[in-house]
Amino acid sequence: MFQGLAFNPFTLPPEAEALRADVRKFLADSLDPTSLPNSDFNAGDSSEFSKALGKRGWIGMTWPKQYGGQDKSFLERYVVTEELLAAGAPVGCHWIADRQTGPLLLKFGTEEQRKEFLPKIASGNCYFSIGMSEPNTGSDLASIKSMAKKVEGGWLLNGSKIWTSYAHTNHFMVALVRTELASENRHAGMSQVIVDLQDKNVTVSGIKNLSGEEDFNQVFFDDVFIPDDRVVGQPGNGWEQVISELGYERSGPERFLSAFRVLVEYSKELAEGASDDQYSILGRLTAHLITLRRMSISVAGMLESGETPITEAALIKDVGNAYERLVPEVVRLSQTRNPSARFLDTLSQCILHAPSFTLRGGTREILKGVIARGLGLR
Amino acid sequence: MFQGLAFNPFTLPPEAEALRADVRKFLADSLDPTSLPNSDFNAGDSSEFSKALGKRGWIGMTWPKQYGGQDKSFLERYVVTEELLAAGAPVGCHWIADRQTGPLLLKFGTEEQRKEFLPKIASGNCYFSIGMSEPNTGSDLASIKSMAKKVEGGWLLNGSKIWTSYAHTNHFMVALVRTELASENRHAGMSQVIVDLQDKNVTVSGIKNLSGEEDFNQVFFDDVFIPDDRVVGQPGNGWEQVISELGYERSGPERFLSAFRVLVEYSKELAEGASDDQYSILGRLTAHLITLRRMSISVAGMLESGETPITEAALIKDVGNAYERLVPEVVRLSQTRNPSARFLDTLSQCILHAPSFTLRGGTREILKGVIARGLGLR
Amino acid sequence: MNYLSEHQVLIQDTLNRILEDLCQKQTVDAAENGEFPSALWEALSETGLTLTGLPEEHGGSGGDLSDALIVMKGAGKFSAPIPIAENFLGRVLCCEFGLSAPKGIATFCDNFFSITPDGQLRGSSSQTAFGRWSETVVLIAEHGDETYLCACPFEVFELNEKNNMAGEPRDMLSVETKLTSDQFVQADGVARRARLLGAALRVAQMSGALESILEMSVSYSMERSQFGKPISKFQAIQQQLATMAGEVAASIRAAQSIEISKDLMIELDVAIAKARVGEAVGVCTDIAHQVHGAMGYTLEHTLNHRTRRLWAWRDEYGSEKEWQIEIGRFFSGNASGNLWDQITLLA
Amino acid sequence: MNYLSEHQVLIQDTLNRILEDLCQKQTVDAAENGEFPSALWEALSETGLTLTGLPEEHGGSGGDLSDALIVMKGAGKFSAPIPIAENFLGRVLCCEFGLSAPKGIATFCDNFFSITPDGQLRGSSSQTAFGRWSETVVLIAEHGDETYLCACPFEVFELNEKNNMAGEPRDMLSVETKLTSDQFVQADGVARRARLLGAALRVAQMSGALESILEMSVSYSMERSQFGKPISKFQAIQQQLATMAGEVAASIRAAQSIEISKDLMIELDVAIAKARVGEAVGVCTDIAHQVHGAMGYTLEHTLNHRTRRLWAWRDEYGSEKEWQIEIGRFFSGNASGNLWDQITLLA
Repeated sequence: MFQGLAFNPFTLPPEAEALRADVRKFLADSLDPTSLPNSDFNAGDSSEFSKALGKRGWIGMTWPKQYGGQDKSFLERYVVTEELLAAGAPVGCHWIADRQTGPLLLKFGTEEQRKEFLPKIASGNCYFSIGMSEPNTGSDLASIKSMAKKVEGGWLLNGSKIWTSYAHTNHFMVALVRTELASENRHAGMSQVIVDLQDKNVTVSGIKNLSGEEDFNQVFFDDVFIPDDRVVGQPGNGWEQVISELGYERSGPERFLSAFRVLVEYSKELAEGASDDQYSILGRLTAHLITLRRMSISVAGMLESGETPITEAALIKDVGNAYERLVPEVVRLSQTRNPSARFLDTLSQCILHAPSFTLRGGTREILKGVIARGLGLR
Repeated sequence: MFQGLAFNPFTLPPEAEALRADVRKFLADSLDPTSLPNSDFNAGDSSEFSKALGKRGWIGMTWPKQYGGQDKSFLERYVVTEELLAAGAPVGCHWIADRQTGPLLLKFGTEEQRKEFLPKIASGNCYFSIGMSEPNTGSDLASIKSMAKKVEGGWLLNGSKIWTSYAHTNHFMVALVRTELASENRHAGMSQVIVDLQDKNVTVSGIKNLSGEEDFNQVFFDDVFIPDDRVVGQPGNGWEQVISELGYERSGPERFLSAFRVLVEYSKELAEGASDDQYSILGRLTAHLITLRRMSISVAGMLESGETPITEAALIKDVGNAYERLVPEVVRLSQTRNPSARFLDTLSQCILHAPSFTLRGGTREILKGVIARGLGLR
Repeated sequence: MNYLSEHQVLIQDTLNRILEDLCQKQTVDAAENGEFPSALWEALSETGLTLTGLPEEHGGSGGDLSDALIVMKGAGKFSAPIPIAENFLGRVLCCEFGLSAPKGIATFCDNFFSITPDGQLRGSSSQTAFGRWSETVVLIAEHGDETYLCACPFEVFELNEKNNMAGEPRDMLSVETKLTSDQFVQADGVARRARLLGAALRVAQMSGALESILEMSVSYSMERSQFGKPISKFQAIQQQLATMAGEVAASIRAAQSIEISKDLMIELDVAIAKARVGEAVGVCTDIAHQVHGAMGYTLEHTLNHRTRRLWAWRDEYGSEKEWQIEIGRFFSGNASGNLWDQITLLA
Repeated sequence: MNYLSEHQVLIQDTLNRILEDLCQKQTVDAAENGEFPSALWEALSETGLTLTGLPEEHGGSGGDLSDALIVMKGAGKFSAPIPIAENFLGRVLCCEFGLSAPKGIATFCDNFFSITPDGQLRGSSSQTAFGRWSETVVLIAEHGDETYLCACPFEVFELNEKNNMAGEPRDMLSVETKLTSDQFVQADGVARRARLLGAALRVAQMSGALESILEMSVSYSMERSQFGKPISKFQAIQQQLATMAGEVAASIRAAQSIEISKDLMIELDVAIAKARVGEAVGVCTDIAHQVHGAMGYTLEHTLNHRTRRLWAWRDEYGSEKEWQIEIGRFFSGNASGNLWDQITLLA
């Protein structure tokens, strides 16, 4: 059998399951049940919520205690993450800092950077954006043009980044930039730098998405000074770090829960009795979801034991992505006689957000390419 | 707008519609209503039926009268073709001779060849196979290896052809063979020759398909003598002729009717009343079919007026093919409480034949490539 | 080969010229922000295109439904943010059921109101298309088993502004008023007729929008480079665009069938078209957005005007599923005939 | 990381060795032509693998359902043309409901017969799997509201040989006989139990077959050249195989859930697995055949043994649709709880 297709059964340990009740209680207390939750991780933000979560120790929970973490397992984090998403909690503020920046700094950052940022992230008070894509790069990151020139005590950054979620509300951005001109080796000469988004030479320009929310931006750098101590890791090592950072974007529940609230509202529509056809739709979509969750928990188990399930992660993303796009399309054709406004709103919001489900973590073509490599085809 | 997407409405002329009643009467008289008809054109053969059809003048009906034809229009032929397929008539014997060999000989054959073969084809007494693919060529026809060497008065043919439908019952094969060794120009040095399948140096070896029928074969040539007058057109001109022959494989009703008998039996299942879901399935599949038929009639109209709708033909094949594969998959999930044996048998047969729907006239990838070219992408 | 008459080609050309001029991205964006595109509407009015397909004796520009559908397809192709379809629908119903021509811009309201025989009208509608920009609201009201068509001045309604997912006005209108006798008429079968014509208009608009997103996707794929070549050169992108082209071609052809439909067949032709086009929307918008990447997910690219309308329109005047059910009932109920015979009766 | 026990790995290895030896293409072809693969069956019997998962006190090899499912998955992977699942199902039902162990090869018959309290049995079944090769037919018979499980010697039946679309025996068996009191027992709930276990066995077989057709498709794409390179190098082929890999991986994982299922959850786990795997079959067989081209459409390539069985098995013991309905009822009916709470109860 091929490498990467083995999602061996794995059960979340009791300490992880024990956490679940706590998270639910917290969510029941802090979420407004009349608001329209959205399980798409990118579609809601509340610094108040992030701070409350930080107070509970549920941001950066796998990090060492010395940096504000809780020394918890990936499996405990898994439970917290899926509970937040399933409830449609507004996780937008701290999401990237928790899932990407923190791990990046832990692995490549200086001790000073860790001490400076990690505790603030973990307490829910410091939010990061990612600056990777530029206009015209798309998935081809090696073609970026933003350039930081060495100056006394630091670097002078010029250029622009695009699709940076929440750059208008976040505090910092980790940007991948050129610190040397492009050479034959397309991947050489890039570095990751921490940009203060409040810097007066940084301009953040909102970009509205299909549902009219300005959740992502284009960010312009006009002679932005980056002190030497804000370079993450070694200058020139940016590509290696990014490759590894992409690895953090694993195969968590955010890969298949984006449309979950539609399923929740749909199941409520059927509560008073429904046709076999309607039951079969709910059953079909639930069977997919449960299977994806099981695959995802298998991967969490592999991660916890130090494995690097690259193909498995791509498989979950690919199957999960197809599933997330399937949900609203199947459900909309099964509307009940008197659908609730809440159901219809949830459905519309999901349809409007659906095109973004494929964007993050690589397009469909790129993901399938990763899987094809795992199958030995390339 | 792009070339090739314009399927302008076209209505079959009265003389074509007038023919319809005749064909239906003929079919009602000649088909056994208790047998299981199959609208897949490759799945039934009866020389008795083909002869009766020839007697009515419905084979080679667009050819000149001097060669046994009827000088009818493509639109009249369209009506006859669709009626035969929809009824699931056993057209396998004369199908290729009627649709491909006849037009080939009319265009490239010698006067002697036309006089020798066309009247016999039109009367339903002479059946042809096509010899194109060889083991390992697939869609890459330029890589064929069968070779005819010049000898006194003709050619000596060695090699093999595969996927030749009905070679075990047909009289002749038009084979694409090398008459010169392969050179830099991969398409040079090929010729089309007429092989007598009764020749003692020809061996026909049946290949069973998924439903166990031996409807195609591998044919071996072991020093088969081909007289000079059995070369179609100029020696060395084979590739050009084949390219043009592929053009004959247009976008007729055989591109979307292969699964039609499933729809017929399904509609009968619903005659006594059904659920909305079941009606919607019938309605969905019928809406697709009617739209495909309209597109196909548009193309027939273009052909009749001398246009060459290459992209349109590929589009119909691609959409039609997806449709033919959709039909059994959708219908099987909607089985009624007490499905008739006839319905279940029709469905099983369709599922077993479905993989072949994509094989003829180019694989999915090749077809989509033709469309992409029409869109200007390559 | 063009199946359109000379006159229809003229309609198409005039319309396209106006739309290219006056219905660029900023017009559509502005309309979504509440600004009625008066320059566009006036240009269309001056050339008579807002009244195409309505008889001259009823104040129209003449022509028939097929002429109107040509206008709708063009409007859909440009996401024209105007009540072009609703104005036609309100007017054609008044004409067919014997009310005089509505004053100013008309719209049609798809909900049911109640009315007394002496004209006391009450009720509310949840989503009246372009209600806020209309002068006359054409609506259907019931009294027991009787159905009435009413043409009411906009002023009598209480307005609560709402938008659909495409940002088009879909307003809540409430009313309690007394109509004058020339403002309503008993109209048997008007609900079914309105649904049928509404579906036909949406089909034409959707076929235009689908044609447009295919063109946009092909262009974008050729402009956008990745890994050193246009993404149009990747086989995976080519295959997806080819799939989309098939769905778009089928949709356009299905929509055209309404234009040439015979009276007896029009219910079936509309049903088939709404079902077929509605089904194509999901496949095509998915591929279009996939090809456009992040850019297509923003309001900065005009793709969103098309796709959001397609998502809204496919559910208006009957989703594909609802029409599929009607088609299925038609072809299975007629058990005496056989399926193929009935299919071949359709041109 | 392997979730199987040492003992289960041993089962798997022994099974694979026997199947690789004795279940090559010609064995499967010969079985389709009527020849019982006795060498294969005997080798499996000798190693106890035909009785895996059955308690020793009931003549079995010991172990539980999860051990049996490992055998089924392997058998499915090789299209083993033997009543391995049916023999297990007939035997386990006898064991659970209190009949003594059947003699010889058992099969289970999925239709309903009628019986009187004194053992007068009559009725017929339309498709008994491997009926012709069995010595004992285990079946369900009814008397009014009462349900009985019966184990009948094959000789009492009239046999009419039939095959399913995979060429597997699905025989018509008719009977009118008097059973002795040790041949039947009242068995409440046996029909539901049989359907559940039948579905579980088919899921395991299907997951093996799906794994196999993925392997075949990947290999074939690397061997087969076109236009001067292996077709595996074409992006369109890669993308399709990647899609298939996702469906296969999900199917395998869904099937494994039955192996580790807790008693309370097994109905739901089987339902989910049969629904998920059943749905994957259409996608995967379509891609596998597309990749294999004409060769895959013949009986010369062993692909057909897998795909035809998958098409037959997905409909046996409940299609995906039937199980989806049950899942949907479960998750919507339990309206007091909330959907997510219930989902997380499943390991």
